[in-house]
Amino acid sequence: MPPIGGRTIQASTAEPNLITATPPSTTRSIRSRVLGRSQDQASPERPLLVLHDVTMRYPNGKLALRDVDLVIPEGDFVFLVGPSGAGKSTLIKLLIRDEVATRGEVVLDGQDLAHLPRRQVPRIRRKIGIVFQDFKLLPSKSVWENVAFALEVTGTPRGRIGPAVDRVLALVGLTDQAQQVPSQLSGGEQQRTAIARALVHDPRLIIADEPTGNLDPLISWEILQLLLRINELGVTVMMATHNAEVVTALRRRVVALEEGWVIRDEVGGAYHRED
Amino acid sequence: MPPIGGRTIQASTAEPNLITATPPSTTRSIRSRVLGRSQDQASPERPLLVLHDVTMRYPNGKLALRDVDLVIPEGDFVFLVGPSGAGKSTLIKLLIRDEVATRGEVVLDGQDLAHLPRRQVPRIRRKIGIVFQDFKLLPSKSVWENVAFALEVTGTPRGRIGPAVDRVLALVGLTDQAQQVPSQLSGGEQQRTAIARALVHDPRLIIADEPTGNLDPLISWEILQLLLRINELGVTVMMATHNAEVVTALRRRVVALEEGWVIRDEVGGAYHRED
Amino acid sequence: MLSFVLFSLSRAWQGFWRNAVMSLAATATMGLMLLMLAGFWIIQTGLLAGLQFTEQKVEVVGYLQPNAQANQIEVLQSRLEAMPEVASVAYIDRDIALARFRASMTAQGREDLTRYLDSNPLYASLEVKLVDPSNVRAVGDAMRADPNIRNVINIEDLVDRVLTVTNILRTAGTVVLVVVGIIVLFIIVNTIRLAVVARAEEIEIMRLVGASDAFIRWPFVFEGAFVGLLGALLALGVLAAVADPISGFMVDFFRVLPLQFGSLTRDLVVLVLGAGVGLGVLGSWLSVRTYLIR
Amino acid sequence: MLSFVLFSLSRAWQGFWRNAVMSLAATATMGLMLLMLAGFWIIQTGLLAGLQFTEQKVEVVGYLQPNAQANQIEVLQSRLEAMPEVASVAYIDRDIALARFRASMTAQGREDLTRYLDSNPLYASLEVKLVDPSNVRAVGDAMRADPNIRNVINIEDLVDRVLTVTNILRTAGTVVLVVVGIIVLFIIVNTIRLAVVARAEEIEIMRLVGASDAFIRWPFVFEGAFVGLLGALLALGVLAAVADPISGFMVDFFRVLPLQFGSLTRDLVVLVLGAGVGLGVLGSWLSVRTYLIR
Ligand SMILES: Nc1ncnc2c1ncn2[C@@H]1O[C@H](COP(=O)(O)OP(=O)(O)OP(=O)(O)O)[C@@H](O)[C@H]1O
Ligand SMILES: Nc1ncnc2c1ncn2[C@@H]1O[C@H](COP(=O)(O)OP(=O)(O)OP(=O)(O)O)[C@@H](O)[C@H]1O
Ligand SMILES: [Mg+2]
Ligand SMILES: [Mg+2]
Repeated sequence: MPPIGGRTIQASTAEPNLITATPPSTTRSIRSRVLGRSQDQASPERPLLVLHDVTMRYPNGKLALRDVDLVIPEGDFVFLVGPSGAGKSTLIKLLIRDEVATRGEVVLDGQDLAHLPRRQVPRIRRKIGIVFQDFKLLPSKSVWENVAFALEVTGTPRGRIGPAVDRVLALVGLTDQAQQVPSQLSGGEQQRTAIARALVHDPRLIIADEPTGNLDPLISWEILQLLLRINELGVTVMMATHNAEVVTALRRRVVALEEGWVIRDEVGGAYHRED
Repeated sequence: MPPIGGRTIQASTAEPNLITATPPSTTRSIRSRVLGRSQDQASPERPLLVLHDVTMRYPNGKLALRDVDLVIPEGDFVFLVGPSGAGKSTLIKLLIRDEVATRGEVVLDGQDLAHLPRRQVPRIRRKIGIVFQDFKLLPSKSVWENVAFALEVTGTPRGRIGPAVDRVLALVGLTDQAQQVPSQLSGGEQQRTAIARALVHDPRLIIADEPTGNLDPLISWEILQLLLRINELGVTVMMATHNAEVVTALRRRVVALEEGWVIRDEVGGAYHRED
Repeated sequence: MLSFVLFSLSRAWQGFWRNAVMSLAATATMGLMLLMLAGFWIIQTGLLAGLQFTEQKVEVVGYLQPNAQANQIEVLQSRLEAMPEVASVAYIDRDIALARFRASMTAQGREDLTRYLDSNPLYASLEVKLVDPSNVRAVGDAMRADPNIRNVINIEDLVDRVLTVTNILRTAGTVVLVVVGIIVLFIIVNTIRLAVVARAEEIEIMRLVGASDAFIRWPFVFEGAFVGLLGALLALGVLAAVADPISGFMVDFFRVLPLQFGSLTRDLVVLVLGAGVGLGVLGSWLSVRTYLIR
Repeated sequence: MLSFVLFSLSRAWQGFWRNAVMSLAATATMGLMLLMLAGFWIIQTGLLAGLQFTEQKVEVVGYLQPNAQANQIEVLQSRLEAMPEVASVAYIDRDIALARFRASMTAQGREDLTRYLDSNPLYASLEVKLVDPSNVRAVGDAMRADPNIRNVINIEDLVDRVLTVTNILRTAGTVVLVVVGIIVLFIIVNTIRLAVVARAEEIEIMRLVGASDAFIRWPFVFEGAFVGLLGALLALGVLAAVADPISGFMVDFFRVLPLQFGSLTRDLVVLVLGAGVGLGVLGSWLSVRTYLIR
């Protein structure tokens, strides 16, 4: 007989250790950030992210975003919802300057992304942890190396990379798959690798594009709980999702897009319009 | 003000035309198949798909499937569920002979896939419509060409390809994106392209691996309804999914995998174990 | 069948332009390698013609007996001309011989020794040009056997030495051409392989969707042929642009006028186009095969 | 800084082996092209040495007055030897001259005209070897100006013609070498570009994750250097294997013994390694750049 329930998810056991497992220096940085930020959060003068009148037209003429205005204070938790093709991923691409807005301003942490010199772009991206909708894993690197890569690019000393990667892989339940390359992973495992990579370098802002599309409900909830805990530490989280159940249950801020317009932006909203 | 509700889904309007829009010959073939099959379905002697004692061990030693026994009669509708990494995609890879089972028999439509000569493999695959979990779209071809490709490989005359592709693209709501290449599509649009390609050549068996992971609830339901209608015409459907709501609501046959074992196989089951 | 070919051709055309960077890089490589091949082929052809021209200058000289009669000489001359090894026979009488001797002494800046003599000490001779210099011995022996011939200049050794040098040159040219040819073949096949490797995923997807091997292979093969054809046209274009300087150079260098430029051009076009398209097809075939077999 | 270099090196090493098919194809191309370059460089070196050897044989011959005194001749000889254009001067007396003349007549199969004479009609001479054959005129004029010199063989025209031919050969060799070099450069850069194009997606992902340009570039550049290094070693290995036949061929063909094989080998190793690594680095740099700039 198959061993029913024999599968344990490392994430759940590792959960209480999230902070204590962090090396001292990192802990301090997180704490100080949380403390420092609580003032920022109180002062809406300096939000982490501001989009003003943003329009995005792709070269083929497609209008993916129209006159989008959005202000996200530091420490916020935002769900980005909307039907397929509404412009969620496009919005995210603008935030990491993968695309540049046709019109309007995108200001991240006080820097106008449209006028950011090319050489500054990597620095901005390292502040952010991004889960791409199509994962964007390096095909010739193992899970471990893919996650370690996000630390290497920030110039983290070699000695700190190992423990940090191991910890985050345990968190998403990929310890056993650490040496497999992406083509040897299941869809959900690839997605969890992408999530691990987005978390490992302790970013100030986490942007997750449909991070649970390939995950079963149980792991989805665990990932979400992880994001909520990280958010409680003061990290801003923005998550594009189609998971109505989760959005409606959590009652956080919901920004709804449709055909490129922001049609709804309410704190404590549900997945669907409620009126 | 943004045009709320201005988005119409072509699939819903095209719905009643599913059969009438089919060219006469195809219609006849479907009808005769449905008629012919109702006998097959009645006789469990010749099921469409039989897995007997199948074990799959990947070269790196990972046991992805263990002693799987499964019989799927023609015309069935099967949900394949299970946590991430349970072996769902591996099972599907065996059915299309993308991988060959380490041990055991996989018999599709009376043919033992392990002993199928290499030259026969394409013929088998053309009988099946597959939605891959990672879409597997041809990156240098447009949506239209990607879908047309599934017809071209079956040797469909040029004249019939155009209308068939247009029809199925309307069905999944991609008429406007027909000329875009995959890198210019949203995640959900890529997924719908994959679905369109799986349906267009009127296959006897549709295998969909997580076909709604990137789709919003509304389109997900429409795609599911489409699959149900196609199933009613006698086409066998097998669908791997994490969408608990859908599985539990529909009460079809559910095969649950965990760590490579089939831990549950019940007709009219829910996503989760109910006892 | 025809529709399949047309279909594959249009697919190949699309494939070529949709991977434009890669296709053009491969085409450039193809063009350059063909240019190189053509260049060495031209040099080799010129070299061969030059060597042949040199060899044609070999002649057998037989001095006639002072008492030989004019009609005897004529008989001998026509007998020699009838030999298959002989190209032509010229009669040089004693006066011409003396004049030539004096001219050659002057040209070399040497003293004219004949002016110390009272009479012409030289003999009349027959100069026999050969069809093939390696026949020098047969012709020499035939002349020696005739009683009207006083003696034959012994040039056999000299001819042997000349033949050794020309043969070494021929062999060296051929070796260089063959080595260059093999390298060109490898590089082209390799380049096309690189271009196909980059599209391995595409091939894999086609197979998963149920495309038969032929369906995948032929567009790639035609694409390889396109690359070869364009590369060949590129190489021929460059050659046409530098044709005048090249022919001037060849005339200067190998001192060969009789080189038929018409036939050289035709051969060259056939060589370059054939090699380009052939190698393109071969390269694609082999490269795609590795992905279809498994 | 050092740790970054080490890091990039280990990355490059990984990258090389993880894309083994592609890396090895590129390495093979690199090796073949370097082999070709080395081959032509060897031929060119041999050709130059051979031409120089030929040119060294040019000598100016001045016939002495029959009444010139031995000590006058010696003075003239040492004056000539003091000229910077002169390599060496040899004195040939009348007996040696006659012996040589007879020998050359015999060798050519011609009649020995001197046997009709009672006394030796030839003059003693000074044979002057030149440092550079283009100085023939200056040396000739210097000899003509001396009253002890009866006449100087007028070889200026001949030397001019020889120099024309050797210069054409030198130019032709250099042109071929340069053309081959340019083609090699293009092909190698092109091949590496193909290999990088295939990994464009990887570069894009690295950038999206926040890797700086240097972080992406250097592993690729080192990987290009690896490819170049391995290709160069491949080419040198092949050359070492065929070194003996080649040197035999060169001695046969260019009739050059004085070619220093030691320095040739050293130059060759430097050329092949330098070209391989240099072009590998250049190719990677340029190819990655196109993906980093945008
Ligand atoms: N590079 C591109 N060129 C042209 N059009 C594009 C490009 N990328 C996206 N689009 C179009 O822009 C629209 C918005 O795309 P986007 O990826 O932002 O949607 P999304 O909200 O993320 O959808 P999903 O939920 O399906 O991922 C889509 O209709 C898509 O076809
Ligand atoms: N090519 C491979 N080599 C080695 N291991 C593999 C390979 N492909 C899959 N696996 C492993 O086999 C297990 C089952 O993978 P599979 O893709 O079948 O899972 P799945 O049920 O589809 O999961 P998901 O819901 O996440 O897509 C996973 O643990 C995965 O790591
Ligand atoms: Mg998206
Ligand atoms: Mg899967």
